[in-house]
Amino acid sequence: MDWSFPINISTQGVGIDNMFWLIFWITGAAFLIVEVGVLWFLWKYRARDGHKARYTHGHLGAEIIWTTIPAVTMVALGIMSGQMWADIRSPSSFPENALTIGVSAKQFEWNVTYPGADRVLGNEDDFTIRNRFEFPVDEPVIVRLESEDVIHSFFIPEMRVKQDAVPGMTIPIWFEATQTGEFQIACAELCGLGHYRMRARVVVHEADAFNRWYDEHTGAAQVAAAD
Amino acid sequence: MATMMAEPTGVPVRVEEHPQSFIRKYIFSTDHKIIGIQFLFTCLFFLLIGGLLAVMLRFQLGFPGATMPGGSLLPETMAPDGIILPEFYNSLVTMHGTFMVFFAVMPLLVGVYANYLIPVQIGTHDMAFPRLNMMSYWMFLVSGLIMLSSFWVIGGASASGWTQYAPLSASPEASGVSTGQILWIVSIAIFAFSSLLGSVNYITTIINQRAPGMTWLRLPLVIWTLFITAILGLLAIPVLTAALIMLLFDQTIGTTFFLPDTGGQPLLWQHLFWFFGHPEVYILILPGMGFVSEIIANGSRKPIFGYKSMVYAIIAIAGLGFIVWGHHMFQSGMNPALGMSFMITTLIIAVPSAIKVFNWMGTMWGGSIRFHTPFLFAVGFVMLFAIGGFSGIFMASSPVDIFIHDTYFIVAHIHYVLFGGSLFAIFGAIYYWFPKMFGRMINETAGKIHFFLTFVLFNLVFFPMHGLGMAGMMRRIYEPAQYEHLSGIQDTNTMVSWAAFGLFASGLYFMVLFFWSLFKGKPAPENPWEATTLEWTLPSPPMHGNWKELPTVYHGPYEYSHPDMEKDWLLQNERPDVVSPAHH
Amino acid sequence: MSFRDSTWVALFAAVALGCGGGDGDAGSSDGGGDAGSDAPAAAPAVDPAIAATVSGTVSFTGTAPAGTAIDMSEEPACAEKHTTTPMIQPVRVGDGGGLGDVFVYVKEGLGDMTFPTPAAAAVLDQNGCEYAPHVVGVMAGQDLNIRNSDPVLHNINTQPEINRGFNVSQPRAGMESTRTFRDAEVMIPVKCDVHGWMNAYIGVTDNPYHAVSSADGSFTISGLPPGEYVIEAWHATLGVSTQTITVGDAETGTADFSFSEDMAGGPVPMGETVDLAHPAGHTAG
Amino acid sequence: MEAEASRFEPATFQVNDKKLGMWIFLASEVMFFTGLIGAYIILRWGAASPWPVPGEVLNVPITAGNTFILICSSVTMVKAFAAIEEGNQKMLKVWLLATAFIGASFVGVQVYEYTELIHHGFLPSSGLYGSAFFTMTGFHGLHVTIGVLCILWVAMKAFRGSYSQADHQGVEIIGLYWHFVDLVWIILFTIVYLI
Amino acid sequence: MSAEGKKKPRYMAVFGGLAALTAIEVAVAFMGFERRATVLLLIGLAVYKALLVAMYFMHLKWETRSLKILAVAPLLPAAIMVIVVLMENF
Repeated sequence: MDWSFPINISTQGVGIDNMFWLIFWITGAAFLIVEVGVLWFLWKYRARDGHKARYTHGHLGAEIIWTTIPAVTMVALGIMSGQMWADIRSPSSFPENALTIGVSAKQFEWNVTYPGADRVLGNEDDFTIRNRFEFPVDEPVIVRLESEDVIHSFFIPEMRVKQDAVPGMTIPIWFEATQTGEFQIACAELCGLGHYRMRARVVVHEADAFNRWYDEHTGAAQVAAAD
Repeated sequence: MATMMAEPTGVPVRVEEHPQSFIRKYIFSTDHKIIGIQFLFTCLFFLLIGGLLAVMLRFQLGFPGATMPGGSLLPETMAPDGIILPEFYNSLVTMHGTFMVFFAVMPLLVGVYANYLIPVQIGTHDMAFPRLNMMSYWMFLVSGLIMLSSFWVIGGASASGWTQYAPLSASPEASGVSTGQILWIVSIAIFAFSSLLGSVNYITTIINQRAPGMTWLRLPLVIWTLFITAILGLLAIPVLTAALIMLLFDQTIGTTFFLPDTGGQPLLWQHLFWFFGHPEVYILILPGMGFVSEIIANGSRKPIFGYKSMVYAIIAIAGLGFIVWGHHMFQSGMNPALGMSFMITTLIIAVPSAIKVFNWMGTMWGGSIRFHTPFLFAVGFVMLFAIGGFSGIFMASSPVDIFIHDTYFIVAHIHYVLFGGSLFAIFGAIYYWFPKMFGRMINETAGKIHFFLTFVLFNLVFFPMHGLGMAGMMRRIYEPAQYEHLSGIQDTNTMVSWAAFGLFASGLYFMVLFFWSLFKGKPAPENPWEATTLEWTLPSPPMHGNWKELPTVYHGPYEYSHPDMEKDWLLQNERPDVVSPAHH
Repeated sequence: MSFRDSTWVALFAAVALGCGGGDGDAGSSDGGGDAGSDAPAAAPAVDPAIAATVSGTVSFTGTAPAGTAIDMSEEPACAEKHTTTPMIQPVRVGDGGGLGDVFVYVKEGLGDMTFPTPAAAAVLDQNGCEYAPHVVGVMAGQDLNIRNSDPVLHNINTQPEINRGFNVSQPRAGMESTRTFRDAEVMIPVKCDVHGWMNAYIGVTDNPYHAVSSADGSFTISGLPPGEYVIEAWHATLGVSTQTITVGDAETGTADFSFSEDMAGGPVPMGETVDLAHPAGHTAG
Repeated sequence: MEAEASRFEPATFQVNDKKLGMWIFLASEVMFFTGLIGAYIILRWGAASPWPVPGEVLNVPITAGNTFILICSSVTMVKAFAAIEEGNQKMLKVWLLATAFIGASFVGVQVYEYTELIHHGFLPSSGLYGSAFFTMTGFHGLHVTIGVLCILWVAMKAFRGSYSQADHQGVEIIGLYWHFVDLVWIILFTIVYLI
Repeated sequence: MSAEGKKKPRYMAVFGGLAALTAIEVAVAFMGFERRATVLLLIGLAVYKALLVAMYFMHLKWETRSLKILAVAPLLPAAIMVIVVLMENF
C-alpha cells in the first residue's frame, strides 16, 4: 500500500509539499481536539442518576475565542498560500528565455511540439512528437497547453504539475525539474471513454543528453521539411 | 372559525378530518405530511439506485476487468459478459454523482424534512401553497424517472461527469452519448423547477405562517437552516437552469455557447455551473446541521450552545457561499488573480463551520447525555463532518490543490461531507422523526447496530481514499493501476471495494429495518424523545391540518433541564410554573 | 457476494416498475442498426453452373511515398508482436508492383437483384495495435466481428455518413463485438483514438461481390451472375478507378486496375451510397 | 382567538402569501435571466472576433415599436388593477382583455421578426450572437406567452366575478409577473438591440 | 391592496415617460456618439426605465421596507456573478 506522495522532482514541488504538511499538522491538531473532545464529553457527561444537565444558553467569551482562532489561522494560511500561488502561476513569475514547448491534447493523446533548431515555437521548423515529452533537468521549461477537442488535464505527479487544457485557450505553465528520469503524463480531467489510457512518456534528460536528442530530431525535422 | 377565515392572510385552515378517497389522501395529496412521506419513499429508492451504481464502479476499481456477478444481466453495450466497459464506467461515475446529489441527498434534506417539519415546527396548518407543493413532488418524481430511463437509451446514460463539463457534455462526437445527455439535461431542468416551487413555498410559509409568539429568534435551528437553504436554492438553481438551457441548445439546435470553435467559452459553463454548484454544496449540508443541532440538544438535555451564533453562522455560510465557487476552478485555466481572491474567501468560509462544530461540543459539555440512535448519528455527523471540513482546507490552499485537485483526495473530502455529513444527519433525522411520521418506533438496538456498521464501514471505505489521492490517483479513472505512479495501490482499492460492498449491505439492512418498523414497530407515544419543539405536542402521526387551534409560543426551542422544573424538558408552547427565563 | 446478485434483481425489478422497462433492448442494439430488420429477401441464388468470375490485379506505377515509423514503446504488449519496426504505410506496394488494400466491388450492373446476406461474419481484428485487415468489405446487414487481440484498450470509432456510427471500446484481449451496417456505404473510415496511427476502412455494399486486393495486388470476385458490370477499385489515398466488364456464363473476366503516384492527393470518395436499384444515381463525388 | 390576532408578531412583511410568493418567485426569475444575459455579456466581452453590429443584423425600428407595444400592455395591466381597486368590474374586464390582446400581438411581432431573420439566414446556429439572441429573446417570448395565458385565465375569473374591491390578489400578482416581464424586456432591448 | 389609502399614482404620466425614454434610447443608439458614452447612456436610461416600472407599476414605492429589500436582494449575487466572471478577461 502506497499512501503518500510520489517523489518530488520539481522546484515548485518542495513548497507545495511543505504547505501540504503544514496544513496537515494544523488540521491534525484540530482533529485531535475535536474528536478526542467529543469522545471525552460523551464519556464524562453520559446520563447518570441524580445528575442533571447544566442549564446554559452559551458563553460569549468561548464564542469569541473559537471564532477568532480559526479566522486568524485561515487568514495566515491564505496569505502564505497566496504568495506561493503567485510564485507558481502569476504571469510575472514566468522565467525569461525558458525553453518553450507546446503541448496539444486530443482524445486520447498528448502531441508535444518542440521548437525547431531556432528554439522558437510557432514557426515551420517546429516538430511534433506523439506522447513523448522530453526536456532537460535544472532548466525552467514553459509549456503552452492547448486542446483540440474537449477539456483534458495535464498532470505529472512527480512534478507536482496539474493544469487543464481547454479548447480555445492557450494556457502557459512553467516548472523546473531537479532530477532526471522517466515519468508519465496523466490526464486528470474526464475526457471520454479513453480517458484512463490518456498517458504519455515524460523523459527528463541531463542537459547535454537532451541537446543530443534534440539535435537528432531537429535534423530529422529538416529532412522531413525537405521532402 | 369565521374570524379565522376572514383573516387577511388567507391561511388554509382545515381543522377537522374530512374523509377523502385513498387517491386524494395518499397519492395526489396536498397535505404537507403526506407529500413529505412520498418524498421519503421516492428518495430511498433513488438512494438505493445511487448505492447500486457505487457498488458497480467500486467493483471495477477493486477487481479491474473481472466478471461482475450478475453483470451478465446488463446489455452488451454496458458490460459484455459482465466486464464493465470504460464508457459504461464513465456513465456509472456520472449517474452515481447525479443520483446521490440531486435525487437522494438534496430531496431527502429539503423535499422530505422541509415539507414535513416546517408547518409542524413553526405551528401552522399546512404549507402556504399546498397545490404547488404537490406539483413539486410529482415533477421531482418525473425528473428522477427520466434520469433513470436514460440508462436504456441508445448510447447509454450521460458520461461526462455529474459536473457536465462542456464541451464533452456539449458534443456527442466527443462523449459518444447524445440521447442520454439530452435526457440528463431535461431531467435536471425539470428537477430545478420542482425545487424552485419548493423554495418559494418554504420561504413564504416560514415568513408568513409562524404561530403566535414564534419570533425569528425562537425558531428551531432546523427551520433556520431550511429557510436559508431555500433561499440558496431560490437564487442558485435558476442559474443552473439557464446554463442547462444553453447546453441543451448547444447539443441540439447548433448554438455555440460552450463550443470554442466559434468563440464559445468552455469556462463559462464551469463558472455558471459552480455558481450554482457551491451554494448547492451548502444546500446539501445546512439542513443536516439543523437536524444535528436539534438532536444533539435533545440527546444532551441542554439548550443548544450559542443559539444566536449558530444562526449567524448559518447566514454567514449562505452569504459567503455565493463568492467561493472559483475554488473548484483553480486548475481550470481561470485567471490566476481570481484564484487568489477565491482562495481567501474559501478559507474564510471554514470559520462559520468551525463555530458550529465547537457549539455542538459546547452543547454536549456538561450535559446529561442519552445515547439514543438519532444522537449516535448526530455525533457521527460531528466527528465525520469535522474531518471533511479539515480536508477541505487542503483544497482551499490553491498551491496544494495543484496536486490534489481531481484526485481521490477530493473524492474522500466530498464523501466525508456528503455521506459522513449529510447522510448521517439524514439517518439521524429518519430515526428521530420516524415515530412522529409513522406513529411507530424503530427498535433501538437494531438502530444502534445500523449506526456502528455504517460508521465503521464508512471510514474503511473513505479514509483510505485520502491516501489514494496523495498517491496521485485521479478521479474517474477506470483502471488506475496501469499508471506507473499508481502501480502500488491495487490492494488498497480492493480493500476499499470490499468495505464499500459491506457499506451497501448495511444500507440494505437499514431499508429492511425501516420497512419492518413501518408495520411491526411498537406504537410511538406523542413525545418519545421528550423533546421541546412544537411537533412533539401533536399526536403521532399528526392529523390532517395538524392543529385544531394554533399553539402559542412562549420561549426558545431548546429549553432542556430548566432549573425551576421537575421534568427536564419544556415544550415551546408550555408556560413554566415560574416566569420563563428564556431569552437574554 | 450473493447479496449483490440479489440487489441486481432488485434493480431490474425497480427499473421495470420505474420506466416500464420498455426500452430494455434499445441499448443493446446500439450501433449500425439491427441485422434482421431489412436483410435482403430470399434472392435468386446464382446457379453455380453459370456463375462467372471477375479477377485481376491492381498495380502501382511510380515510387510509393516513404512510410513513417510508429513509436510503440508506450505499448510494449503491441511492440513485442512486431519483429520489424511497425510503419504507417499509406501505399502498400508488393513485389511486382502490386497494390494492396484496394477495395474492388461491383458498382453497377446488378439491377435491382437482391442477394442473401452471407452467414459468415467478416472479421476486423486489432492485433499489435494495427487493424487487420486494413480494408474490409461487408455486405449490408452482414455481421462484422470486431476483435481485440491486444491486452490494451482499443476503441473502434467508425465515422460513416449514411449508416449510424458507433464508438465502442475493447479494454481487454479477446473481447469481441459484432456490429452490422444497414446501408451500402463506400467507404466507412475507422480509427482508434487511443493509438493515433491506427486506422482502417470498411466497405459496405448491397451485394456480396466485393474483394480486397492482397499484398501482390490480386483479387477475385466469384459467383457473379453473367452480365455487364461497372467495377470500381477504391484506394484510401489514391482515389478510385472504374471500368466496365462483361462476363458470360461460367467465364472468368479479367479486370486490371492501375494506380500511379500522381493520383495521390486527389479526391477520395467517402461515405457514398451504392444503390443498385438506381445505377444512374450516386456516381463519384 | 387573541392568539390568532397576534400570529404575525413580530410583523415581518405584512404581505399576504400569494403576493409574497410571487415576489420570491420573481427573485429567482432575476437569477434565471442573469444567467442568460450574463452569459451574453461575458461572451461578448471576451469575444476574440469583432462582434456584429446589432443595427445591421436586426431590425431595430420594428423591435422599438414592439417595445412600445409591451409598455402599453403594462399600462393596461396596471389600469385593470386600478379599476378593481375602485371596484369597477367592467373596466377590470376591459383592461384585462386589452392587456392579453396587446401581449399576444407582442409575441406575434416577435414571431414575424424571427421568421424574417431566419429568412435572411440569421439562425441560432449562426455564431455566438445568433445563439445568445435567440436564446434570450426566445425565453423572454416564452415568459410573455405564459403571461398572456395567465391573464386570459384571470380575465375568465373576472367574468365569473371572482374579484372584488376587497379581494383581488389574483389581478395583483399576475400584474406583478407581467410588469416584471416588461422590465426584463426593457433591459434585453437595450442590451441586445441597441448596445 | 398595497396602494390602498395612498394617493393614486399617475400611471399615464409614467407611461408617457417610458415611451419617451424608449424613443430617446433608439435615438442615442443611432446618434453615433463615442462608443463608451453611448453604452453608459443607454444603460443609464434602461435602468431608469426599469426603476419606473418597478416603482410605479409594481407598486414597490408603496411597499414595506423589507419587501423593497427582498425585491432588490437578488441583484447582489447577480452582479457578483457577472462582474467576477468578466474579470476572466482582464
